[in-house]
Amino acid sequence: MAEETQTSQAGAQAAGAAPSAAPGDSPTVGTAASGGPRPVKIIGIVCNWCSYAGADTAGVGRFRQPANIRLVRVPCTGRVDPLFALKAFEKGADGVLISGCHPGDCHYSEGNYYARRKFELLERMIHHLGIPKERFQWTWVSASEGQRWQQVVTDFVAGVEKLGPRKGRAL
Amino acid sequence: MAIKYLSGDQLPAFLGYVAEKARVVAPIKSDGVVQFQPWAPGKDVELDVLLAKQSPKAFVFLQSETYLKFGYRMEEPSEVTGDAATDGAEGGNAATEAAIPHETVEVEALNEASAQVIFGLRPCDARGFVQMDNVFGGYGGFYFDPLYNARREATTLLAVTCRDPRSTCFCTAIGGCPAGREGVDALFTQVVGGYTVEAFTDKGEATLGFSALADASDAQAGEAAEVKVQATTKVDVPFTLEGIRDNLRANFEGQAWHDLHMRCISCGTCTYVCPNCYCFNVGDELVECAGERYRTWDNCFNPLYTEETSGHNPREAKFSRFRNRFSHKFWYYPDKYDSLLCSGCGRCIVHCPTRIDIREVLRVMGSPATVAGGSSLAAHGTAPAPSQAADGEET
Amino acid sequence: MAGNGKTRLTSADVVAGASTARAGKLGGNPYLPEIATVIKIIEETPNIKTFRMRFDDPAVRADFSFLPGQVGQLGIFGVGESTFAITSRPSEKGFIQFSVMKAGEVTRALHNLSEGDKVGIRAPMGCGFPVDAWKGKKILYVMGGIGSAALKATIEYTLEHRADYEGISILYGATAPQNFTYQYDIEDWQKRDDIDLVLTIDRECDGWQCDVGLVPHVLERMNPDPANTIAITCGPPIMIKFALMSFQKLGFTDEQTFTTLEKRMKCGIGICGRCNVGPKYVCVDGPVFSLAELKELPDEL
Amino acid sequence: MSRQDHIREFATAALAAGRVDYVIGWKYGYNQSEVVPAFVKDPADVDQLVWNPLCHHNLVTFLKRKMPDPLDAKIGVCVKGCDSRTLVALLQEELVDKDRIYVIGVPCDGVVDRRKLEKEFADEMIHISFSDGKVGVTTRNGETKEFDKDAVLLDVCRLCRYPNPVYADDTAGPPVAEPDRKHTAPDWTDIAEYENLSDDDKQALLEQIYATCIRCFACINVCPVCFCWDKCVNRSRQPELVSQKVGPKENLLFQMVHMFHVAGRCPSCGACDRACPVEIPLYLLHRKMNKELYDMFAFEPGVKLDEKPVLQVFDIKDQFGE
Repeated sequence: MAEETQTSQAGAQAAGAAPSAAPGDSPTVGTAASGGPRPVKIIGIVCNWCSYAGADTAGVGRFRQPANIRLVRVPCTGRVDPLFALKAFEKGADGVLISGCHPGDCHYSEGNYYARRKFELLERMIHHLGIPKERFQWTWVSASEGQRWQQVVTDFVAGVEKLGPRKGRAL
Repeated sequence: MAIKYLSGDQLPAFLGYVAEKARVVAPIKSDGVVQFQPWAPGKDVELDVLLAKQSPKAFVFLQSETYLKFGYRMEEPSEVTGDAATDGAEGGNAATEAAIPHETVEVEALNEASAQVIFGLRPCDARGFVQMDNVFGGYGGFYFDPLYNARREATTLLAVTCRDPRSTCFCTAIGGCPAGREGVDALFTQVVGGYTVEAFTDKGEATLGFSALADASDAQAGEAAEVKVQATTKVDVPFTLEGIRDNLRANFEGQAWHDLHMRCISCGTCTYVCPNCYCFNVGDELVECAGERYRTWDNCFNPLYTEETSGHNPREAKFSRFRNRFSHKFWYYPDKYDSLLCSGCGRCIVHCPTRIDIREVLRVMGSPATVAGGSSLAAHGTAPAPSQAADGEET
Repeated sequence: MAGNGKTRLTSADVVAGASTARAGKLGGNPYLPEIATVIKIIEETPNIKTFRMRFDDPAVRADFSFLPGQVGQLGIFGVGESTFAITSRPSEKGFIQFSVMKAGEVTRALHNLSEGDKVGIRAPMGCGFPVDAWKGKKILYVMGGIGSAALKATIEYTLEHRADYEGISILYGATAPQNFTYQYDIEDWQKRDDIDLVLTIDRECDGWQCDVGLVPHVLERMNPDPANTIAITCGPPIMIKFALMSFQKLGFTDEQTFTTLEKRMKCGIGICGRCNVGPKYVCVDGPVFSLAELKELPDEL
Repeated sequence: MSRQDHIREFATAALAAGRVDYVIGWKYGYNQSEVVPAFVKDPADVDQLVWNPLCHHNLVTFLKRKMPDPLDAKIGVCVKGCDSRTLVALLQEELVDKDRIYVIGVPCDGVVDRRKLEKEFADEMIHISFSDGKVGVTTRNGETKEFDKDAVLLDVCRLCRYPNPVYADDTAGPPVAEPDRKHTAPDWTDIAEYENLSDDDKQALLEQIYATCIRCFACINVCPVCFCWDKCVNRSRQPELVSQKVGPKENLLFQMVHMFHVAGRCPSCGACDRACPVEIPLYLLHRKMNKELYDMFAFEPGVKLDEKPVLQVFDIKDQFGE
């Protein structure tokens, strides 16, 4: 029960993060200015120990990356409920990126081993709901891989931008 | 008012005529499922299937409805000064208040309703609205619900007589009839070649300006009368509701509730297909500085319906939620409004995932206290009544 | 009860855009809260705060009145509403006050409010205590923990009209000394000689001068005379249950004994359905019930 | 001795011996075209119990937490092949106390889809009978029609791989012929049509389907493996993950919560499809989920007692995400 509550609370953060990325929130790299389509909104769900730190490394290293992504920090990818990604889509995110420690490097030993099974199923189900594969990605980025983070985000955002903002449909 | 006649092939034209002034809602079949839907020219109205899956209540009492919109914004200090000045020293710290910009909220109440005509509902559906009118209508000193009533007043109900009631129909037991007039603005009755039409209210009359409506012949009027009689005799009344209120009260702690609820899965299907059930929930949503307050249907089978913040739940046990629905319809509501909260459509029987039969429940629990036993009641964790508690203290 | 009245309203009777606080019960939109500003926050105990609010609309502020024992819906736009007893004095104009224990979603958000913040209030709701019918009687308040909030307005009212009542006794229990609400009032009450005040805590503790013991036990030790007395109790459900038993033991009749109930509520106006105890809605038929009335109801508290 | 006789015999014995407080089986509802769950407490009432191709209810539902009355009842329960898999899924996670249940397994030849029959008539069906692979239907006004049973079976039954209960204390009669599971992969053709749609068409279809959902919770409450039905996150206000508002997006999210909750436990028994009062094709989601789980792990939920649901364990050698 207690565990369930915890799960839900961080979910609210994830949920809350999605709508906060409102149109015109901040200028974004690589998208059309006024008159064009609105910039895409992407939710990144990252684990505290690796990918969040990796994003930090990228920032400290001043690696240029698109600003369309809003990060939600979770303790571990094992804590990520598939609902977080679905909720983000429901609330209008154009893409969802999940990232954590490489297998074997989990701060809690095995969280990401559980997670990758969930994510694989999630990915397949999201596609089943008619959301193109390009809009959902999960990967591993370690704390030292600032450059890899830059690459992942840049590629992912480029993929989503190619599709443009989602039109309001089921989920 | 004279009985009119509408030939069957003129029905779409008639609906088209009505649709010029109002949205028309009618039972329409899609993917094999008949539901009330907004009608548009070209859509066939399905009247052969007796009852649409759900009653049309959702078009008056929306399943979810936003009724407040609000927005927060920062108020400039200068404005506060003016405002605070009029209050004098009452606030205590008007001066400090004035110096700091702070958040203020603006609230707008929404209440939209536009004219609509519901065609093809059955007299039991129409009666459901009458029973809900009591609850939402400020009746007998209760509060007046502006949302429901605005829409209700803008709605005209054109009912169709049930030619061929189902075995699950029991409207006559509740005091209704397959050609009932209660809540009906105009009644259509299927006869050879078309429909006879009778308006009972001004609202009903107002929809009948259609040029192809003729006066019904005596033969047509006679046929319609015969259809009504036939239909009424077809409705089985397998139980009596005499003294139902007292009997439910006497049987409140009856063991039979435990037997009857067993196959209930505590979903809300029966309440959501019901033309009478009206309970709702309220929720708030806020995105950044703007949000809304809305209400949605809720039902007494929802385990969280009565759960309090402390975790205490007066109806924690499934059987007590089950008992509440029937007690509400045949005891609690009648206590307040002198009428039953059921119109006998039988939808709850047909759509219940386990086909729980409200007639069986009424037969058992509505009969004089033959089944009061309550032996296993203590096992279900409700607090004993004060009188029993006093006994308990002595032992 | 209300079922036999034949008043039927239509939308034409409703004042557009007005709340019930502004337009009166039947003429207003009962779902539209009046906006109010928090003007004072008093920290009563570690998890109870009292909020004093001023309606933003001067007309509402001037006209607002309520009966002791009535409740109101206090809410934050974007979070939700909950029902609380009004704890200000009915005679005090210009503000309305609620005491809130931190427990769930809404109360947690309320506890995060600061002075100057905006809230929405729908009040008053429900029936108050029949204080007029009690004139000339002795009043005995038995309360525990946050239950004091539900009786606060009534205590204040009877103290204000002290001459109308033969006697006033208050038995107030809390788990520990720091958990008494309204400590500033308690000090006043202790000074007055026209109130019998008994304070009790559950377990002994250093520096505690008053009684020790659970409220129902202390009540039985007090052994109040039921003659010409009205007993009113409010507190945690378990305390109410045993206090009611004690009243019976002491010879109080069901008609002499009153309590005020709490239920999960949404609409607060007798429509949404969830706060029923049998045929009665706590929000409109209550929250005040005599024990005689309660015994008429099914046991679903 | 018919399977029905076996069921009655086992029920009588279990009740008489005090092994159970009640036995859950099937009985006729308000007419002979409907079968409903039966709760038999008295050996004298076992004659109510029936077994025929209308017995679609998955009775394992009534073993879920907060469903039994009294809560600690000892329960006898009849299970078909698919039902037994949901029971095994619950047992794998110890969500049902094995010592408190007595399981009567009923080998199953397939259950007819009453809704398919219903759509053949404008009138109401009041009697359905079975003989030699035929289904005879009589309506209230006396119309009769006969159907081939195979033509009106539930779609999930046509694709069934476990017609015999995988877990039972006693079995009602001899097992039915089983498909050769070792050599044939599961058949997922029922969702192929949907899967072949374009992304846009999928979204459009889902939007249309989920606009009709009324959030009655029948799918969740009837689901035997959705065991926290009474504290559902779909209803949680604190925090509010799923909006209480009703709309296609919200409703689809609502359903996805259900789906992911039962991933690895759901054997696609189809109870949710049958319970849905507005006939939403939920199989599009749960069958897909099972297809992908099979593809990923060659895993079929609820088959082996000593297995754990596949998302609750891991293998270091998993190849995902490389």
